[in-house]
Amino acid sequence: QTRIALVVKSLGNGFFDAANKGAQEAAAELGDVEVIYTGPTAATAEAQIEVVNALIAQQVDAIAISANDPDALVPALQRAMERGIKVISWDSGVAPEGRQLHLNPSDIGLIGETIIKLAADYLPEGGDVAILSAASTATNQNAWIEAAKAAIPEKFPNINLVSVVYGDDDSVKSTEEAKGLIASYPDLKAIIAPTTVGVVAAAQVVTDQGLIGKVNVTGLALPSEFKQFIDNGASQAVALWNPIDLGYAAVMLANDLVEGGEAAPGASLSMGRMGELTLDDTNAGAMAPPFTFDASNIEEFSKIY
Amino acid sequence: MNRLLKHREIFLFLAILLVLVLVTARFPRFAQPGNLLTIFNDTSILMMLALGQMAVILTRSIDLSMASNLALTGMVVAMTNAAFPGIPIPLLIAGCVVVGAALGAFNGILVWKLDIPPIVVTLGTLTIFRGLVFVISGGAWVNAAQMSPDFIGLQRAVLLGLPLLSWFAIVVAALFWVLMTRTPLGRALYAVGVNPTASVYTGIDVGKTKFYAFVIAGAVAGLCGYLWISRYVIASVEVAGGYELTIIAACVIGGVSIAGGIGSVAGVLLGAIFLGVINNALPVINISPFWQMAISGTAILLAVVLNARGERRRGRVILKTAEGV
Amino acid sequence: MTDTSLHRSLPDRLDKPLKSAVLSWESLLVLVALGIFILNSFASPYFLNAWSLSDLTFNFTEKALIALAMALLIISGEIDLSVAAIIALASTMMGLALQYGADTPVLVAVGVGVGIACGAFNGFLVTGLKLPSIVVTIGTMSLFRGIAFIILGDQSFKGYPKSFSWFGQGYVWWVISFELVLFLVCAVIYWVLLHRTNFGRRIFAIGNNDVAARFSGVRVERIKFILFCLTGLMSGMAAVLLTARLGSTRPSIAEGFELEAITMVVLGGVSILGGAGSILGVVLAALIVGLVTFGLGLLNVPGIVMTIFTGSLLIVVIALPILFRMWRQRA
Amino acid sequence: MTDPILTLSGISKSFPGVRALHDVALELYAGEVTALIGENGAGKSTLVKVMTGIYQPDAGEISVAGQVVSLPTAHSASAVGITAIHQETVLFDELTVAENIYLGHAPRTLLGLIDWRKMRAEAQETLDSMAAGIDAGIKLKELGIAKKHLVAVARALSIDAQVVIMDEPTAALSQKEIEELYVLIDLLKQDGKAILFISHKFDEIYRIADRYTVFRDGEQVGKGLIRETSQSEIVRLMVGRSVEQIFPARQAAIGAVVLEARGLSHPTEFDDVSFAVRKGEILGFYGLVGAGRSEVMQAVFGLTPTSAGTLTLEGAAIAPKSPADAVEAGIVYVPEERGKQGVITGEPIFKNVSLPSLGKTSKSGFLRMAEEFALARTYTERLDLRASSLSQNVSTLSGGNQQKVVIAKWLATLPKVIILDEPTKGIDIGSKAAVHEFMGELVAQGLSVIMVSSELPEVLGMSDRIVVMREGRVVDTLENAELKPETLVRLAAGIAEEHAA
Ligand SMILES: Nc1ncnc2c1ncn2[C@@H]1O[C@H](COP(=O)(O)OP(=O)(O)OP(=O)(O)O)[C@@H](O)[C@H]1O
Ligand SMILES: Nc1ncnc2c1ncn2[C@@H]1O[C@H](COP(=O)(O)OP(=O)(O)OP(=O)(O)O)[C@@H](O)[C@H]1O
Ligand SMILES: [Mg+2]
Ligand SMILES: [Mg+2]
Repeated sequence: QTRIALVVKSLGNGFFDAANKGAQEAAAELGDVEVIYTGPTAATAEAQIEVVNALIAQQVDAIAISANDPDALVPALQRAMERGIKVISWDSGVAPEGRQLHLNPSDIGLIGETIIKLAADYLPEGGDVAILSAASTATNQNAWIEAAKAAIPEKFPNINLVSVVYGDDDSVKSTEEAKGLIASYPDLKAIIAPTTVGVVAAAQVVTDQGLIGKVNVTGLALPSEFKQFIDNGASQAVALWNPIDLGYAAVMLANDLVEGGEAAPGASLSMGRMGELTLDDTNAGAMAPPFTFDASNIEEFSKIY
Repeated sequence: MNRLLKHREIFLFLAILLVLVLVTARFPRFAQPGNLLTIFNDTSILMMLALGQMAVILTRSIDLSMASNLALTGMVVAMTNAAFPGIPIPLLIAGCVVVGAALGAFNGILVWKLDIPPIVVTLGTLTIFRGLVFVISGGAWVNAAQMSPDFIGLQRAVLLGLPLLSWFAIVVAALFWVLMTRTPLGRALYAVGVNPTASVYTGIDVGKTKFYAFVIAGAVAGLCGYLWISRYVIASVEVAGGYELTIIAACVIGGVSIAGGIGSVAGVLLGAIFLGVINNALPVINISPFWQMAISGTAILLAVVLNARGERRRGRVILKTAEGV
Repeated sequence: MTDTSLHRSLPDRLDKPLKSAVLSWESLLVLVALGIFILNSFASPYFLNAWSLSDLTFNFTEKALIALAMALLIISGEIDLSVAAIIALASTMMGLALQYGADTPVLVAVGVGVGIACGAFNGFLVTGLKLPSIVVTIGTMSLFRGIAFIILGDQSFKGYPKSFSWFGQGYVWWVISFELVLFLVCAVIYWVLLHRTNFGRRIFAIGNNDVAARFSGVRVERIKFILFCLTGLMSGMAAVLLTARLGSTRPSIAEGFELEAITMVVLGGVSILGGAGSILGVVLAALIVGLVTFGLGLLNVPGIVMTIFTGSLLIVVIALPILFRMWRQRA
Repeated sequence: MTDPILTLSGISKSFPGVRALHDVALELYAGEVTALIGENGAGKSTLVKVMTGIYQPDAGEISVAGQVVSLPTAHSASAVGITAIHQETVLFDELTVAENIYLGHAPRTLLGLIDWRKMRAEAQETLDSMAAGIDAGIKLKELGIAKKHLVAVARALSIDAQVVIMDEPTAALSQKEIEELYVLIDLLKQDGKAILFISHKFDEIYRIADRYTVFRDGEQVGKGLIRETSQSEIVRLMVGRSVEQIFPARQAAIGAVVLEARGLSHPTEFDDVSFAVRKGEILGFYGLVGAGRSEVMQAVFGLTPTSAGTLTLEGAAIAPKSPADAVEAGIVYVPEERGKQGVITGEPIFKNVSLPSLGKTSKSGFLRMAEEFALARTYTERLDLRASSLSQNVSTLSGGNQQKVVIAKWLATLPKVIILDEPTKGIDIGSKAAVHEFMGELVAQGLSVIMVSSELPEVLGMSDRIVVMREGRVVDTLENAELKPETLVRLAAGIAEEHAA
């Protein structure tokens, strides 16, 4: 039996619970695979290392991790690889030397452009926008923000990005940061939160302060958690990939490695029903383009994840 | 000057004013009444928690488990609301107070009956309560979509220009003021802290008084459990993680002596507001929020130094000629 | 109570040392540790494996190093809640030094030096200004970590040299890691210091009654100051190990370590009121905490549930002797 | 003759290792003052605590007005009309005077809340009726020890009680305040209250008491009417034998000045204190409680910083900044508060004794237990310490034996000057003699002794010279030859010569 550990940033996060659904689906499809769904309760690198150590001791066959810190986990994961465990990262990546491949949920450039577009679509005259991110160290968020910044001058010249703040994926901190943005930038037209925790906090602040219609909240959100804010108008539209697909693909890739697949630049590995993943020169690849939710489809998707 | 230092509430009030003035100088919108009310509202939960903590610290004890109690009670009430949206909110709030008080009573019993030092007891329950949040929730979050609109809306309802959350804080503060100054239990809390031996001679049961202090702190933490969850509309294991020290910091800044027996409701309220103002001011004046922690640390240290100055016994004076000094 | 029995020449002691050793707190802890060890080996087939046992030690060595010094501090009647923040600041300073091209020896010196400096700052506030240590260190806890945040903000330091990583990842021999060896060596040093030197004797005296100790010519302030510095030193060393193990520094590093270190100290039988405790107890407690967390980790029990076990263990282990005494008095 | 208001019978109370009370009986009568007399440690205060619900007796019963009562708490005692002024002032520094008086039985408003205004007014009224001259609104910590005692008295009076117990109420009061207290006691008598009065001072017992009860070693050994009993008879009951206190005859050769203090001053506690103690001399320090003697000694010992003045030890100027410095120089101090400052109660005898001498018993900083035991044995044997072993915890020793541990600890450091602050306070008569004898031996060996004492016979019996202090200043230094006790009392209290005559 193949044992694949799906290590998440923190337990209890709806996004990761959904990913676990997909992982179990993959396990069922593959047959002789057991998925160990685990992770720390607090999203810290130290706690995640303890989890990884325990997995190494159990001699699992593969570890698929969404990392809390791209660098801090490298030594522990390297040790895992030394003991013959296949290591991939997904969602939030690990530095290349700490994993065999990385599965991006979507194309970084595309996501960066999408989050700005979501705001720009509802700002025909342009205006001030701000970004409320997760932890300042979160690899994926940082990459998206860079991509977004790069896209603005060419494609959205009338959008003015005034600030980037960090809510650490903590609802209280995110709430405070969102309030700070609104207080500091009276002309703010949109808050872009490329994180499922931050986007809910920002939408709640906008709702509480009666700014619906004035400040549009957008970003990456789980439909089930975010539906009410589309409904009440605090947000026009948000985007996300399907976490179920992501968990599914991660397990499929890990299994492929266990069965002898080679991770190398240019190689293609199987993601089951999600198709093939082609690796770039850092051994990373993208799963699928992001998907936009708005009033027309949120109802339907909120029932799924 | 000595007089002034003695009335540390005034001192603290001036310090808060100073911060307000400084911030307003750079950012005029900050001191607008609307924003000040927002700060008050934002600080409400901290104020209530700090008052509860004060009751405990007065008796020479400490409650490190308040934030975990809050998280546990909050999760219980959020799950209850998610499962039975029909239960009226006031009933849920009453339930929170009872659950919180029960958790506090658990601390209290260990301190009272087994005489285990409060710091050990609450260090243990700090982790136990938070672990239980995970156990009852299975780690799952309860999010806005699962909570009923009333559950979320109650504290946001506006009465006489103030959100209900602020009113909660005002009512709790008033109750504490009456408790602390006008009831035998409140005075016993002070007496036990000032001189436990003398308390026994006065007919006060020291252990039992500490027990009540923990129950009070627990009840407040329970109430704040509901308020916190409905404010940030997410119930998770990590709710208010590490907040126990912020609560204690508010007390210390507010002039509560960690050695027991000294502290006032007004001081604690101001201590909490001081932290609230700083937290709100930093993002507004565009100081990186990364400065926030160091600033509140410095504020705590300054407060302790000033406190110690004020408390330091004016040595009993033997020399008659020195009496005027 | 034996005033009445007259002895012209007083014996050294009445009870046999062996008997009191058997009935001591430490033997209780040994039993608990053995019990958990056995439970673990039954619960998980992966437990009894040299590499597993070696990995296990990484779960507690850094905290336990701090716990050693913290034990002395608590025995003397003080406490330091800022240890985790000291790690953060020391680690940040090491990262900063790295930016300026420091090599491994300099990095270690910076980490340890910052630790001692922070400890000295705490010590000065407590002994020089006569402030209660619990509030002082709640304050410096925010201050130290706050400075780390100011310096690092949303950045992280990485790229530590390989030779530096050895401190947190290297093995001295086979499965015996450097961290473990360092901890064992420190444990022996602290044991000697506390139980076999004048310094240790004075720590106990201070913890029992610092007024009477001062009246007996003990330099209470100086000793407490040294103890704060020692705690800072150990935190600095822990910062070196942890930074080397993680290979990177973020300002949120080592969050919550202080409570875990204190839990080890209290579980080890050190009286939180001061005046009593032993290094052996602390070492055993560290081992117990490590065994519990690792054992549950092997069963993939989430970390938060483990804390229920450690929290309950703390209360139960403290409460049991008290309940036992109460029960015996009633009988 | 009327029936007693309060009757105790068969009361016993033991503490671990100490039988404090054994089968004692006591009756108190309305309108009469009963004096309770006994040596230190006879069990008087313990009895008071049993009567006020603070301790629970192991056996026996208490009846008030013929009804047997049980007193589980201090509240229940005041509920049945028993109130007490305890020996230690058990009050609250941080609370106001008014609240100190009314804590636990404060007047309430209609809503059941505390009525501060009424409380303050009533407290002020009580204080004024005692001519205390205290503002009920200030915090207690602003008062001196004597005024605090008056607050304790006011507290007892604020409870409407049938039985008022006073445990050494005059110990900390000045003569004027004592007179006022006597007036008050007379008023209480006229009100028909029963008063239990505990005192070691025979003059006041004979002045205000109607009856007496004598305790010895926790047992009641006699009672009767004061006017029918002579003082010597009571003393015989108290001690179990007739006592003329004998102080050891000494012939120590007094040598050159060892320690000299010149113009020691402190901003608030003492001013311009000068004295010198010579080799082989016992220098007595006399004064009323609170005269500042302890403060001066603690300054010499390096505990309190001085603002001016010099210390010279064997011709060399010293300036101890901490006790450690003083000990190094050869000055040691046996403090007044034995339990708090003298012994470390949580540790065994040998560790207490070796603590200041660790430098000598150890080898390059490492402990050598055998040396420690040897050192401890040498000095405890010299002092005839009664204990079962050197590892016995000091907390289990009696007060006198604890004092011996403290002295042993200091002798082991081979000091030049030893300061004894109230060395026999709270020590029974047998141990007292041993301590006195030992002081004689010390000076015979060439040590210099400074003895602070508030007990006249002790000061007169032991000292070569006597320094009298009042209100932080040295009033006079006298050769102890043919000194009359009255002279010392007059100097200490500041009473002019003519008045005393
Ligand atoms: N809490 C206690 N624990 C142990 N022993 C005690 C306690 N209280 C009193 N004792 C002992 O009981 C005995 C009687 O003490 P008590 O205080 O009643 O004496 P007393 O007659 O009031 O003496 P004094 O005249 O010095 O006030 C003493 O031997 C004392 O050491
Ligand atoms: N205001 C006060 N509050 C509390 N305790 C006091 C106060 N004044 C004096 N005392 C206590 O009364 C006792 C005697 O006071 P103090 O030591 O100042 O007088 P002294 O003359 O130095 O000493 P001695 O009793 O040896 O004559 C001490 O135990 C002291 O702590
Ligand atoms: Mg007495
Ligand atoms: Mg004195």
